[in-house]
Amino acid sequence: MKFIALIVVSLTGALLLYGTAEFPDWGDPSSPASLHVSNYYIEKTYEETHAPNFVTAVVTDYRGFDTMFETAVIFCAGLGCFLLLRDFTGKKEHFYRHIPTGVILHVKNGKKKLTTGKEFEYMDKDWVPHDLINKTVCRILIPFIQIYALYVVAHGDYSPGGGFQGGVIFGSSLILFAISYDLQTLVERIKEKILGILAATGVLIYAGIAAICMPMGGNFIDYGKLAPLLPAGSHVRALGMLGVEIGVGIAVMAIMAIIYINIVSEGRHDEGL
Amino acid sequence: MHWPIDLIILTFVIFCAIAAITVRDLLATAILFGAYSFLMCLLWTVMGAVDVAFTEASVGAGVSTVFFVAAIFRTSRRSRD
Amino acid sequence: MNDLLPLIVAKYNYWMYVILMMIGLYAMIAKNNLVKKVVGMNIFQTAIILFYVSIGYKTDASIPIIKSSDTAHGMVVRAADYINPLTSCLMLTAIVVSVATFGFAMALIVRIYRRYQTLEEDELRMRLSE
Amino acid sequence: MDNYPVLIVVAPLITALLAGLFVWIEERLSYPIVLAGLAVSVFSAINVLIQVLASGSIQYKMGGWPPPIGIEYRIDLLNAMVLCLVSGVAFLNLIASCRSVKQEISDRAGSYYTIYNLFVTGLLGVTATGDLFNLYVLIEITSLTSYAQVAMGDRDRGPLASLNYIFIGVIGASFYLLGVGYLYIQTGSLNMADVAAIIKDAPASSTVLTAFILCILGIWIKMALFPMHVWLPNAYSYSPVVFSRVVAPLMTKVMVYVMIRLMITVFGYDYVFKTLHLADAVVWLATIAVLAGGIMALAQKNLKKMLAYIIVCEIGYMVGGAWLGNRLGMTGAILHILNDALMTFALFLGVGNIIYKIRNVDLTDLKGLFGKMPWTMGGFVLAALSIIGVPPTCGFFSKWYLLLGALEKGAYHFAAALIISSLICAVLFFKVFEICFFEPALHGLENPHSHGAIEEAPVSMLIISGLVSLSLIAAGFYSGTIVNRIIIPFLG
Repeated sequence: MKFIALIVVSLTGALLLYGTAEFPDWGDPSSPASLHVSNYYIEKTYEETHAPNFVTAVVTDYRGFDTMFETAVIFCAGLGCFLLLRDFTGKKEHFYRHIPTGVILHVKNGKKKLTTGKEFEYMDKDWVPHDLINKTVCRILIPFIQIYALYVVAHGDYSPGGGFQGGVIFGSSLILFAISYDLQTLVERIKEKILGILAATGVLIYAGIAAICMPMGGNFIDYGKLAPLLPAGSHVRALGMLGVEIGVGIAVMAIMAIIYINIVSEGRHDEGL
Repeated sequence: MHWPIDLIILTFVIFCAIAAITVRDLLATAILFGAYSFLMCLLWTVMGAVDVAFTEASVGAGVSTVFFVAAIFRTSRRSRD
Repeated sequence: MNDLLPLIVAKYNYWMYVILMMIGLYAMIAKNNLVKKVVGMNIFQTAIILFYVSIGYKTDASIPIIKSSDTAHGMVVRAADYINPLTSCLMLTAIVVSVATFGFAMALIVRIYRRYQTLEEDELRMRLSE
Repeated sequence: MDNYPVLIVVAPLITALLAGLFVWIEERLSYPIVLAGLAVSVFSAINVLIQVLASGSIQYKMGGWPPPIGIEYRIDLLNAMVLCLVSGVAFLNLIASCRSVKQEISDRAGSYYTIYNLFVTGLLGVTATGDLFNLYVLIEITSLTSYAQVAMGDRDRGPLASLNYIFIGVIGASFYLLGVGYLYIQTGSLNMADVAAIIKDAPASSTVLTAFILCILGIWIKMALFPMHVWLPNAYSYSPVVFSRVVAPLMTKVMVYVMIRLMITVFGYDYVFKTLHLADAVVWLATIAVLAGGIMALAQKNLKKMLAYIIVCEIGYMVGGAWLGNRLGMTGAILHILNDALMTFALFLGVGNIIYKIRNVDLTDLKGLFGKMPWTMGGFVLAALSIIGVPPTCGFFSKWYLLLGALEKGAYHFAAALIISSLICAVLFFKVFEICFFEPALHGLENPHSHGAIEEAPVSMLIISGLVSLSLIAAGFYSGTIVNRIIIPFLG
């Protein structure tokens, strides 16, 4: 098996290196790649869309159709993990330890869960006991991560960042919450139903804003045509981009949480890392 | 001339990639894989593509490693090759 | 020796991306453990992103965010000042695709382990055949 | 309303997301929403076809930006035909498999419809787009949704088949992306027409050659052409019935369409056949694909696996036809996209009905099916005859064009392979008919009350299966008009 792999690898490597023979030098400004279309983007972006960050303008406006399908790709991944791993049966038996007396209770297929805290303590090979320092530090840290994530989403036009990066950071703050406490508290705090709805609405916001341009008379993602809906004198395209970024941020945040919860608890949404 | 930084980081990236594949313990692979993503993010910052670097840092080094460790938690750390 | 250096610098990125891709491809085909194959797949995809980003690079050009000096009226924006924004835009999509595939592959690995209790290709083939 | 071209692709996307939303609010609503989305898509696809037939190719600028700057849809005759085919087959399949989804994926059918519609969006987008990178993103959506649906089928082997499919699918899609990168570094633009214009006058450089090899290699891997077909049999036979019925006819045919689009529109007819000398080697590869597909199909014990290998054989037809280099071969290949999609759809509809009643379809389980399921087997026989290439059905006409093209080109090995594989298909299907027709049903073994009573599949599945089988004959009669109105003007 290793021998076939070496042959395939060396063949494709030779083909690729043969292709690089006539490449323009790395980094010279007169290579065809940086002359034809990209000059238009650099020179015209600020005039037309009033967004200082060229990349965000190209991502959401000039080639916004790609990014809509990119958001659909991450939505497919989240949906795929849900469809594949989620099993609604859940574990039947749970173990509790009565702290004062140390007696271990074995609850068979109990729908009702005992309230853990002073009286009882949850016993499970996956369940990780809370670590005080870890819990308090994360409790302080998480709000600031979320504010930073909102900043990244909001400042997509001005600084590097945007909907997708902000959504991932917000999603990882939820994952940090699940790791520092335990998965049970996150699942109770943010129901699976809310995550599912947020994931779908995020991508719908993107596709909706893009689709509203059609009845307004423009082609599919023509933010310019949204002017009558927005307050007069505002930069229509920049606001259209911001709306789309928010949609992507919401969708990605929910999908990162869905994928993490399903992988770590093998779909039972009860106990995990 | 700042190109030496680019060459150095590129060689580090290749060492990280080879290490991530050859090491046996899967958790070590996860950490090396996170390091590989972080070095790639560094490389792209040097090359000026800051948006791509930001995404790779938050996604490659951040969330992929979390999914990786979560999957190892549910499967096994041992790997025979 | 000194004329060799510019030649190396000129094509170093493109040789390196080919080597990275081949490492990823080798791992995907030759490795026995499924997780290692998934890591190889991700290295394979990241190498292509490296190729695209090194296309977009221009020497001594700044990051693709317009300088405040250029936004004053009448100031013409010179294209050589900024790196190519198009390749960065394409690569945002490629990174998202590689994360989506990586996340889904991890979900599959958890599912396979739950059913067969192993992630080694040869053990899996034995358990499949019986 | 000139927004039809984009409506074809966006309607299924938005309804898929709405269905994804309503799964959590009111599960029963998601099926009608998804069905409405596909209906809108079929309606606008037919409108676009009429517009294109009337007034030539349509251009739709996304976001109002002119082509090389923004993304554009350029719908011409070939596009419109394949769009109608894909949306029609997906729509009919959704109606036919409403009950089998409930049977196989009971607890999360609503979410399944979402991912089904996203898969169809991906296919429609791949067919309609005029931008190279947009094509990659949509190939990625199609692949990711098909990985998910393959993994949901068979409890034991589904995930493993899906993981192998991921590895090979990622290699294919990444090779295509690399090919686009090599084209971009040479031309600087991503729009198909723009790239074609720049390549035409630029001298043939090694970069363009490598870009061509990489793009075609990537598409061949996604198309499961013979040496790279390893993932297809497992993926298609372990996936749920409703998915194998939509992926078998469409996924590989849309990739053949993409190959033809790259060959004709992007790289240009004379670049592929004049400057490069690969055409003969590829026709030999297609010959091997046709024969290998047929022989491996002979060795199969399971009906679904057998049909999967027949698909591998059919792809050999289309690739061989497209690479013959003469007009007849290309006409045959394009007509075969349409015919083969309909034939495979009819076959898998029949297999789906059988699976709905009898869980697994090993050849030994098919005893006495004619007695029990006469209508389904009737449709299955018609589709089988069409695959073999019996005149009234459409399969014959596309094979006829391929044969003429091969003989005109002098590729006798390809012509011989065509005939031999038709014979192999005949042997295959008559083996199946012999088991179904002559051998008595196993009385009382698998289900107690099977004393030869007719146990047909539900009516909705039967109507669609019958409709599609009859359409095979209709496509046969109208193949003359299809060739004259659509394919000849397209090759122009």
